[in-house]
Amino acid sequence: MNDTAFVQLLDIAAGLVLVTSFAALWLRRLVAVARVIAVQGVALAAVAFVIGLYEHENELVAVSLMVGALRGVVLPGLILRAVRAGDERREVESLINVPAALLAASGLTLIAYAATRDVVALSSTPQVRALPLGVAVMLIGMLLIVTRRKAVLQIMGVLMLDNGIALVMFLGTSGVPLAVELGIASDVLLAMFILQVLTSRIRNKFGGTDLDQLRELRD
Amino acid sequence: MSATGIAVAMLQVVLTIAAAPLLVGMMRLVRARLEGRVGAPIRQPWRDLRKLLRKERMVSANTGWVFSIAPLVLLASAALVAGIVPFLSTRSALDQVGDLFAVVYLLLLGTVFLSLAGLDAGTAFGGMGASREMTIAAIAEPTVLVAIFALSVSTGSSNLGAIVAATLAHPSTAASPESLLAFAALAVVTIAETGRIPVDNPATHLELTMIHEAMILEYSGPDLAMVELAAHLRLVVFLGLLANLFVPWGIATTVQPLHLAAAAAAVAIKLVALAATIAAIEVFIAKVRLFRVPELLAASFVLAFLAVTASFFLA
Amino acid sequence: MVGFSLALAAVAAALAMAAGAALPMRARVLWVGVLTALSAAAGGAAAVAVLAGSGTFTANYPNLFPLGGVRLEFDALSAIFVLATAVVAVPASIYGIGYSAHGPASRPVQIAFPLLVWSVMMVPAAGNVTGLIAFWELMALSSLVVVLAEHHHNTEARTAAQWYAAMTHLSLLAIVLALIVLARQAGGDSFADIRLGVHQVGPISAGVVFLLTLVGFGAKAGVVPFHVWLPRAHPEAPSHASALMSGAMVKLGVYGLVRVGWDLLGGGPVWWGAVVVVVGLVSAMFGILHALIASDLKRLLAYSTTENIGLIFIGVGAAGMFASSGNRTLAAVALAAAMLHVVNHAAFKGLLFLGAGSILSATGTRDLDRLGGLARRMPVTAATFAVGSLAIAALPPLNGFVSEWLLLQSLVHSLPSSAAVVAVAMPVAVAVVALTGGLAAATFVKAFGTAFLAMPRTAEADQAHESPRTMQIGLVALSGVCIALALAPTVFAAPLQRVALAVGGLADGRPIHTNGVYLQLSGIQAGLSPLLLAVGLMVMIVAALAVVRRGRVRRTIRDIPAWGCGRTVQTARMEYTATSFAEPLQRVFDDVLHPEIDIDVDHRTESRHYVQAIRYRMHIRDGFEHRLYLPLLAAVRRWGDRARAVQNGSIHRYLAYSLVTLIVVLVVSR
Amino acid sequence: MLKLLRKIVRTGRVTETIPHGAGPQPFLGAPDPLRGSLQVRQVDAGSCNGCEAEFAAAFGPVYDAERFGVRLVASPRHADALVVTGPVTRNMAEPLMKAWEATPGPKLVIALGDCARDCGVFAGGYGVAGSVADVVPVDLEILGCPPAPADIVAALRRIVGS
Repeated sequence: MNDTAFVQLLDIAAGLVLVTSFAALWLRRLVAVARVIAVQGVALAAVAFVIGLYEHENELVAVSLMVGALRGVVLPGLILRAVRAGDERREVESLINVPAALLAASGLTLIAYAATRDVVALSSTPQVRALPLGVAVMLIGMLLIVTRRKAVLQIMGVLMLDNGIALVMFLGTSGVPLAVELGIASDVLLAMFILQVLTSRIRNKFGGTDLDQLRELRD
Repeated sequence: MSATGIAVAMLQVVLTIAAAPLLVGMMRLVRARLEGRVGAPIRQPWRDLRKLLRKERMVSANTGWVFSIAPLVLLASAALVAGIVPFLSTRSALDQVGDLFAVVYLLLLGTVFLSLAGLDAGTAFGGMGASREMTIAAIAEPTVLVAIFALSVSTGSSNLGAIVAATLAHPSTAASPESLLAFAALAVVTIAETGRIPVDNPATHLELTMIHEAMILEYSGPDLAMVELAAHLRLVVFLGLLANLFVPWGIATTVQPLHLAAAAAAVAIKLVALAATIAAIEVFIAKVRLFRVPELLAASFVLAFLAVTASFFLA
Repeated sequence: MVGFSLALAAVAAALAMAAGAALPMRARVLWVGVLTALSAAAGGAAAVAVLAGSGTFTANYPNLFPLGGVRLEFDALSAIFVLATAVVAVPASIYGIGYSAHGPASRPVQIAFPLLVWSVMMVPAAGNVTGLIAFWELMALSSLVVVLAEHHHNTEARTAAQWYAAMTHLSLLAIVLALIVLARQAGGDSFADIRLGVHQVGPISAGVVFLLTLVGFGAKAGVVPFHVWLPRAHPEAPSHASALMSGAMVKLGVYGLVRVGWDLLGGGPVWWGAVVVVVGLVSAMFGILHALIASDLKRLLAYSTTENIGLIFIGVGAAGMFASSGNRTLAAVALAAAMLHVVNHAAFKGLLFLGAGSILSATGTRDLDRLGGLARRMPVTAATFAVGSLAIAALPPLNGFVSEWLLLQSLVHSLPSSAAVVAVAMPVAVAVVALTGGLAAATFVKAFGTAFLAMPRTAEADQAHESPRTMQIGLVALSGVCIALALAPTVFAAPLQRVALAVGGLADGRPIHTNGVYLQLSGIQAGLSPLLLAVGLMVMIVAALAVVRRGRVRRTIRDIPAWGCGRTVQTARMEYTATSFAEPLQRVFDDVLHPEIDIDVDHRTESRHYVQAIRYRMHIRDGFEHRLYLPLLAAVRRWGDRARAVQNGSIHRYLAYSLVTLIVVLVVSR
Repeated sequence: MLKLLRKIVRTGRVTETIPHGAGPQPFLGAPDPLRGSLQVRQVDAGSCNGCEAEFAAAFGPVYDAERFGVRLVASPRHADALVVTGPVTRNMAEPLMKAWEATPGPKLVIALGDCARDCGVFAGGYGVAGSVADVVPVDLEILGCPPAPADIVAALRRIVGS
């Protein structure tokens, strides 16, 4: 793989991770959001795959395949099941309207770029130059968690946040050791299970996972 | 401004005008075939235009000079843009006359005149169409200009010829994130500005859902022919911009007749491919509610905005 | 030559004031108009001479005032603002002859108007702090008199004047403070001395002076949040005076900012420019959104002035940011864009205000929802207003497009190498400029379309008639200026270079190159030829006409009813109004505008299922006025009430106050 | 989306072909400009909607009138022909008249269905103003209650001449 092709592929894959996080804010149907997150997982795996191929690190290639399977298939699959299991309305309910959320996310992207400028200035590898994308994805994941009402969407936000962190790691360290990625993946998996169990409990008990109604639980 | 440059520009204008109704006919044909119909022949829009030129012109008592000159201004602005946009050659004489910003504002000039004509008709639907058209034009504007910003950051100029030349010189930039994002953003705007599904339905008969059609309800005969031709031209201009700004290969950098002919063939292939894709997609999706259109345009704005940030920071 | 012209301007203005004071009404209006136009034309001639390269003109009158003299320093930066003033003042004065005959012909207004024109021209000519403040105050007072012109039968004019007086004195206070600090620290009253001594001003004092300048001149320029006086004062002033105030007077805010911030102080860190850009962005967005929903034509124009000043501020601020981050060539382009927009805006906004005046005097209303169908009744006004609308919507081939193009070019070519704040600000700035451009087009389609097109909505609009000849001359002259500026912006290439050189702290080099037809920018590979664009459009129109005429059009049928979908009655009540035209966009920006909507449904007494009447009211307030100024005023009032306790009428207590004051003075001054 | 695509591929073309040599008998009253291009504005003057259903079917996939250059438009200003259905009711007489006046010449009026021709079963009803020909001049009649789509297409082909 020559340098130009590497830069292009890397930028496109990393860009896709960012664009999918915008798409997750834009879409209204829960199922569609879950699918977009799956695409994001695959794009993330593609980033690791491209870096692994370019730097001839077989371990990273292996990690990328695992990441693809886990974040592209398994976790979104779990979420999709959770969405389908719920008999509540399958539409996103948000605290702010869609254009406002999109503009806020653009603002977050700019902030991410401005904040990582000094780091980027230290090194000029294409990986590091794409680093702000990862930070932006993290911020947008948090935005998703903050502004959405359904617990399922919060789970998706957590996953997106985690995708962002993984992207930063892939780009910033040129390859995460297999053990670290395994550890994180199992953590996320565990968290997902717990959240899913919790949401299904809540749903069984109260018939919905609207967070505003969860406030009633505090006493 | 050389004589050959002027000749190239004139050639572009004439060819674009000749091709525009055919392209629209082709889109209708694609749609018909996907719906299981035979469909009208590709030259049908030309037949319709020829017939309209031979019909009576009706001018209602409410209207004034704006109603009469609006089709002329609309058509003239679209035709002028057809001369500026590099369809055949980067050596069009009009290339230095106006850049991409000028193109955008010239197209807006046509929109403004058509909206004024809609208001001048004095009917409820004319005003409604005008109001909606200006709403969409206004909120599409940031997307367009920010996308241009992204293009001119990576190429160093907002002149169409320069952008095309830069992409030809560095083919890899065509697949960079910024140009992909800018392409997506401009594609959404193209659909909004040319009144295609899901923003507007060009074949609707229900006045309450109309945008473009509502403004021209009052036009008849030759005036209607001009408005329709201008609408076809604008479609071609937008699609041609999309095609040649992002995939410029095949365009002539000289003014030799042979190269120009090859360029015409290349741009025709690109236009047909783009138009057929749009027509096919239209079969699959429904028109969105008018008040969801801002969401669509906000999304396209975000794409354009990401294109700029990408070109600033990844470059 | 420059000196002679300036003297002529002063003499003509004095004569005009004398005429306003002495002559009987008919003659008064005529002579005031003619002499004021002469005064403005003389000022314009001086400006043209300086811009053409006759060099800076200076003069000194050391003993004019007891404490300090007045110095005149007329350089290219002054000249471009004086030119903008002349562009709008000459036609406005002539227009005023016809306009005043049916309205503001009273002596105070006829004296104040020439004084206003002259003082607006003299503010940029001032060459020392005393002179600047003196002319500034003269301008403020004369414009206040003009705003009060119709206070006898109009209470709105009185509130407007109160707001205006308060804002203008806030502005004066900040300016005086800034200039005194500057003059004191730099050690001199004249601008030349300040430029020499400015290195003695520390960075913190410079920052404070700059911020005070921004507040003071920003209040005059009508940028957010100091814009509140504009939509009140402009509608109430006589229209030719609104044209002058909106076209020329508010620009002096820009002049002051550039003169003090980047000429006298010599520029500063990047944040100076960034603050100006942010103020400009907010003003542009806020102004155009409120213009979009306004249905009072002159209020709409006033808010649009806030928008345009915002665009000029974006240009100036961007120039400052570029200069501070080392790109002085690009700074010159941005400054050129801002300065060209100053002149362009003077032309088209003046034109639009004069057009609004014609509508007002012909129909007695400024409410767009009550107009309509004027194009047939007032053809000259309609045609000229159309030119103004297209120009202000930045559509080619008119002049607004040229300056907007320059502005966009300068913003777009801020290369990624520059500072982070530039890189973050520019995409936002381009987006806002684009959105304001689109919304401005919608706004002026609304304004022109609902006022002039289709059927009249009321009897007053139906009985409108074309205005007197002098008013038409003013309108035609200004639209001629718009077209000339559009077709030949190339003549500004050399003058704009002189302006750039005059602002030492901002820019150098030649922003625009030209070979007579094409505009080319230095350092930017981009070209534009407005002239050839216009020619191209004309060629295409003629060609289209020829083709269509050659087709066998059978005939044209005229004067038939419009197709109203078969409805039996088709009345003007069914037309879209200005309010309904703006409704979709207002809905898009609901989160910003916060409309208050009341719907009352009255049911019939017999059954709740039958509706008797539905009343719908929508009101959109100016957010800044509502949330910032009204609470502020309430607080001031509370403090005022409290302060009354101090003043209880007891002579002993007053004497005690004197004693306390004396003691304090003794202690402090020791 | 995939489902729809599969359906499109599987269905293919459903339009009935016109038997060879069955060219239309030209309608002599058709103005020359309308050869090959006919824009139609449909006016329901009080029909039971049976004719509308058949008229809509004529533009559906099976009969596909559009292949002969016929298109429905939204305004009589854009139209060459008015297709009027139903007996003309009192309330629709004036709108029909207005629609006819709003159509630029050369123009045709096509009365679609038996009711349009002679008011059909509604003849003499208290709300009926008369047949279409009583209000506007009719150039061509298509008979049937309701007429079959094939007949409608055949009549339209007589005007466009293909």
